[in-house]
Amino acid sequence: MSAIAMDAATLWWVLGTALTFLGLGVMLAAPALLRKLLAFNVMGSGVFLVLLALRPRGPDGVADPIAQALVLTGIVIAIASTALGLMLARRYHLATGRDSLPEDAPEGTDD
Amino acid sequence: MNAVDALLALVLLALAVACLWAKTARTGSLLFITFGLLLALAWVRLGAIDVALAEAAIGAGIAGALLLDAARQFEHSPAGQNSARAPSPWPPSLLMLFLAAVLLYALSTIQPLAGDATLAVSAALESSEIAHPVTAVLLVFRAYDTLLEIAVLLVAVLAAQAAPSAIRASPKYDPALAAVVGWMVPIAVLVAVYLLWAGSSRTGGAFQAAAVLAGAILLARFSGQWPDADRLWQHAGVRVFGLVTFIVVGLSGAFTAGAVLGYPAGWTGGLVLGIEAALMLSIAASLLALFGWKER
Amino acid sequence: MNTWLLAATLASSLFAGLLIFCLPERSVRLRTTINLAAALLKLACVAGMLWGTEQGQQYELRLPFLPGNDFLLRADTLGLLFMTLSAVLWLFTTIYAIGYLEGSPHRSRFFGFFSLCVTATVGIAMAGNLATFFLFYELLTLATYPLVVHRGTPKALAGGARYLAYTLGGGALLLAGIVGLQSLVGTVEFRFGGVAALRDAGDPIVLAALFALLVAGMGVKAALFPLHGWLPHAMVAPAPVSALLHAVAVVKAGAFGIVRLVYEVFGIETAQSLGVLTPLAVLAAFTILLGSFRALAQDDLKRRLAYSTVSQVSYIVLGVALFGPMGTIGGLVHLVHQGIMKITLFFCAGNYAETLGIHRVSELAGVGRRMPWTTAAFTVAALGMIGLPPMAGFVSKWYLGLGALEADMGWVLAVLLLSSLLNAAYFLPILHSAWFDPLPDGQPGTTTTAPVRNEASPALLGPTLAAATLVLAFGLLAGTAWSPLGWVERIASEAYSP
Amino acid sequence: MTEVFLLPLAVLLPLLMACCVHVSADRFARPLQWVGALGMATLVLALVAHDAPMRTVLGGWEAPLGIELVADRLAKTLLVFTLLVYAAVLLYAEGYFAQSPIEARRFRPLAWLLWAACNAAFLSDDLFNLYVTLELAGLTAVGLAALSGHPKALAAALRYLLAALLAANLFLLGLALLYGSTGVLSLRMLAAAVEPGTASLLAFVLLVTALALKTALLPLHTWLPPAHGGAVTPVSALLSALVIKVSFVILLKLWLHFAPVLDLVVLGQGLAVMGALAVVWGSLLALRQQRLKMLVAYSTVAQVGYLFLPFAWLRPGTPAAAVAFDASVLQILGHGFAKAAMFLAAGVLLRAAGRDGLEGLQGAASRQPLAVFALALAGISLIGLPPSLGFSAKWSMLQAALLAGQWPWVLLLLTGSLLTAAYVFRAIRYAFLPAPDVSELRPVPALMSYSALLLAVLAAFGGLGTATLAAWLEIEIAGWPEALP
Repeated sequence: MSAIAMDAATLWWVLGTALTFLGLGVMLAAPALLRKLLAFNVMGSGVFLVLLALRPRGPDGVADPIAQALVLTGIVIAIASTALGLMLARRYHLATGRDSLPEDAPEGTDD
Repeated sequence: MNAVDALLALVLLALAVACLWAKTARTGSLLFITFGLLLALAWVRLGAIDVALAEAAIGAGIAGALLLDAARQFEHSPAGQNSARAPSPWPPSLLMLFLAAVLLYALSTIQPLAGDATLAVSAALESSEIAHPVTAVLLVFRAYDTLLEIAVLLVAVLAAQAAPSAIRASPKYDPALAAVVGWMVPIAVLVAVYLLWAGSSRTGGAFQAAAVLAGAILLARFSGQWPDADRLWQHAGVRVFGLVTFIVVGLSGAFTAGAVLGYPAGWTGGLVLGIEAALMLSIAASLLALFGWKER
Repeated sequence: MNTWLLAATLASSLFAGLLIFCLPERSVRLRTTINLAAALLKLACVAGMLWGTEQGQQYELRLPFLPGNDFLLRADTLGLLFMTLSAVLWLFTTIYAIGYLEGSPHRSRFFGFFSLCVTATVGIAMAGNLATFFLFYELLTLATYPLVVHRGTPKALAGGARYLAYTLGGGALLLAGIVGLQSLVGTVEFRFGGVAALRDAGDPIVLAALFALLVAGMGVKAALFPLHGWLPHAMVAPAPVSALLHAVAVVKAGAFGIVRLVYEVFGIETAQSLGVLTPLAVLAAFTILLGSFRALAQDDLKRRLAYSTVSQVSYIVLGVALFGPMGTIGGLVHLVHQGIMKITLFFCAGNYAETLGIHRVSELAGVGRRMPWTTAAFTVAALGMIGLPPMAGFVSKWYLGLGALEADMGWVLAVLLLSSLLNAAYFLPILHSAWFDPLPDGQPGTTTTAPVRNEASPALLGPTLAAATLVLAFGLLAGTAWSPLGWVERIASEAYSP
Repeated sequence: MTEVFLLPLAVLLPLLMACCVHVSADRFARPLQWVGALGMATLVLALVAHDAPMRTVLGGWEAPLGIELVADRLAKTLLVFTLLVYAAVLLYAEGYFAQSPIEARRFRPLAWLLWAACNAAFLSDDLFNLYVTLELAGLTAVGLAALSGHPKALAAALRYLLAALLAANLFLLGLALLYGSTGVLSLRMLAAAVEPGTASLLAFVLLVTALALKTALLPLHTWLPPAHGGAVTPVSALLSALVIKVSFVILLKLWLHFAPVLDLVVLGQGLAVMGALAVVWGSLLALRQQRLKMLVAYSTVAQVGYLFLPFAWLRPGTPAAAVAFDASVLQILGHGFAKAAMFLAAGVLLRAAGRDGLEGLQGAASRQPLAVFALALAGISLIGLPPSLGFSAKWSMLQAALLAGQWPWVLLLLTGSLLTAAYVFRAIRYAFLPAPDVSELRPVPALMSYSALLLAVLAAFGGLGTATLAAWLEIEIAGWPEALP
């Protein structure tokens, strides 16, 4: 890795990219609802890292305040979404005993 | 580049993998909390102290608690219904690798400029009357975003109510826990108030304060102490109080400052503190609601 | 004042229809009053415009609709011809339908759509550009569907489905043609001589293809081969609906559209130079013969009449396709004459079905003695269809023949002759059997005693006789200025003097 | 003074209303709602009466620092559209929820929050703010979809939520790329600052993918039918008329801003091709449905396809662009009114019949004539027969295709119309069958049929105003891209 001239920001957006697509892949492939929600959060963290790491820091080493504000708002929205998702998943689990959605029925067939 | 940073990044990546491929939901949730805490460190390394605090309080704290709580319920699934198996890694991962490569290439072409907005923040910070730039952005420059974000939180609560979960057993009074809670809660409230007040000049703010406050109330609830106070938090009025205050103050800005969501000169600090205090109460109530309770 | 009459003509049936929808089933008298009042009002409006046009008035109503395409209503000579026909026949059919449907369910629904149907027909007559024409053309499809499926039987629904499939498909072709044409020459408003820009709008093959597309779109409603398949199946509808579909509304809308297309969109000269008229004539001739042959084989009276319609409507198209004023006159006058003759025939069929329960040709033996008036009307109309003087149908065929000679298409004469023979072959046996065959056994009045008279009720008979009288009158008085022929000659002179 | 107020109020008033109806008791909530709706009507009228384009700087902090609300004529049109849909749906909901006060209590605040989200999305000029409004609309929609609490509804809501979450992250990633390279978030500044290149193109593709997922463009549509078809009826109407339009309008706004800067020709053709496939596939699936609401829901998949066709012709500086823009707006309005009307009418018919199958419609033409009429009128607009809004949309699309010299689209548009006619009349023909048993009919408040009819009439006759609407919208697109702010 030392062969590549990498500054600190680059490291973080590379990590952000890795987390983003790690999360994305699991979100698409994993059947369990809880794992999907975990993956959404990991993906979100990755996106936030990219967002912040791309912005140049101020002279005092403090990150771009607007980017920080955006990430803060994003985190709150993510937690609201996660909480709602968990609530729905738990309710669904209570009603059906399932922890994942049924496999997609062939399209257009009525259930 | 810094070796510590590289190590931190590697650990984060490993944790993410471990968390996503964990055998049980409980392990996954615990690993996610660890991931969140270390991510907070990463935010510190990136110079984003505010984000770090929020990540620790919300990303790791609240999300972790919610996930653990849910994981406990899911462990009691009847056999055969569970899809605990980890995702099959191959077919999508090739696609993901490809997409990641595209993104990395695109990112490497970006020559970030100190954008207009960043410069504008430092230029306008003086006249915003808020010393801390992040708070200035959140509650002055882009207060509208924050207002809608609070609305999103309210939506989550209302939407979760649409699917009410009678999950939680009624708390029973536990004297041992009550003793601990008896002195922990006041401290937590103090911390919350401090975080709130600190927000205007340095890191802190309504959300972090509300997270602490909600934690204290949850503790109190588990101990069975102050059942009446607990019920107060479930009142719909508390939930919408922050948003209504925000809107009313925002609209009054049209008369006092000539712009909706503007503040009259000299009043910004006080009004922002007032809004944040109201928001803290509502956010705490909303977080509690999202944890669910037995419907009466 | 000038726009007011146009709007009133359209609104009379539109608002009548909407009002009738809101009426409860049992308020028969109010509904009848509204129906008749609206029909008379419309007739009066049309008469007013006829008179006004004679005085040199221009009637035009223009409202914004689509960008570049106004909602444009006009009362030109051609439109007035069709408008008058619709208004007169609507009055007849309304009276007839009131009598026919007495006591049957869902009459508010029926008369509501009935009125909408006439609104659409009059709209088609008045439309001053392609967009407005298309609007009413599709409205007609929609308004007639509930009438076709009115009985709610599986057969009715199947007929309705087929009707929709054909007409909506035709609408789609028409839309494609309209948009395609307008993308070449801009907004198309109807004007004798056609759109000037079209004459040098480029590739004649593209223009011919657009012409074909538009003719196909209209041809579905005009029941032009091979798009005629819906018509016999739509026979499941009640008799007044069949009368309306066949004589006035649907098939005529298609035929009228082709008239507009040839004379006022492309212009007869341009169409001639594009070489599209001869194929159109061949297609019409083929449809004429095919319809007649198929009609021969039908025992069901309404189906025989339906195939006869397929054949007769193509006379109009044939006349249009014959280059020259005589052909134009023959085609256009047949628009009126076929309407009045065919509505008489369907009224009669309805009378037979309603009064005696007769649906088949083979059951008509001796019916002339039991229902002499109805059978007399039937005879007049059938002889007209065959083309015997002095009926109206003779006038049409005469001018068509002249037109064929004028256009140098001698083979058309042979088609006309053959078709007339076929018409005779499927009508004359009916007439013979109705008047001269003995009544079948087991019916009252079979033997020596005088047959029991069992004529249709006055509400049914009145319109039937009135229509039959017109068949005679239009033939006898063809030479006068106010006859359909007189009016059509005026149109033809406009069409050939740009 | 009023100018400072009007635009923010279009968002803040429904938000306040949501809070108020949430805390107030049922007997106050109803009159309160009418006061609020009246207030919204006044507000929107005042906005439309204001002829000049409006721009409000929130907090007095201009972009790039702050957020600006912009009410151009597109936004004003959409505000009126939303108002009309809400007027009908709120009326309908009073009848619909009359027997189930608990559902009514859940419905009201979420409905108002959704109204705020729609208006916020139509007015916002800030990319991140658009993300927040998108989330606001998305989560509200999820909550509404789960309203009944039935396991099926929960499953549908979860599927919907997961799609929304995925879209949110993709949108944010695209935003991160754009903000990272330019440092601004205002759309008009972004369009000025962005440099064509891999990063900006990828960012745009990410944004478009996210929005296509939220608008349910094939093949990202699988979440839609269960959510729309399985929700309670007033919710189905709101979801299909408004929520998918929110993401689509954001996409349209982005397109108008970025098409002059980035080379989007291939992307536009790609979106249109996906749209074409959606038209065909969605219609075929609708044809196969046995339940009315699922039929209507699959019809949305097809109609969304039409929304994406104009991107093939929305190229700056071409004569087809203005017509294509009109087509998009007309399709938004036409589908919105028609689909809401269709769901509302379906709700009446299902409630009367007591079951969800198509055969439950038998005899409805004589028992519930108003609802059948509304269903038919809405169907006419979906098919695209004149003088409906759907017809005007299709007419504009046909024109745009020919102006752009791409005649094969004509074929698709006509095929789509015929397929639509097939599934619409497949439902309507049941209504003309004789009723099997009169005794099982349940009473339905007439108010519900009337509100369905209101929207259906708007859809079926709105096309008469096409020329007026096109003239009103002309300054937004004439001379595009130069004319953009």
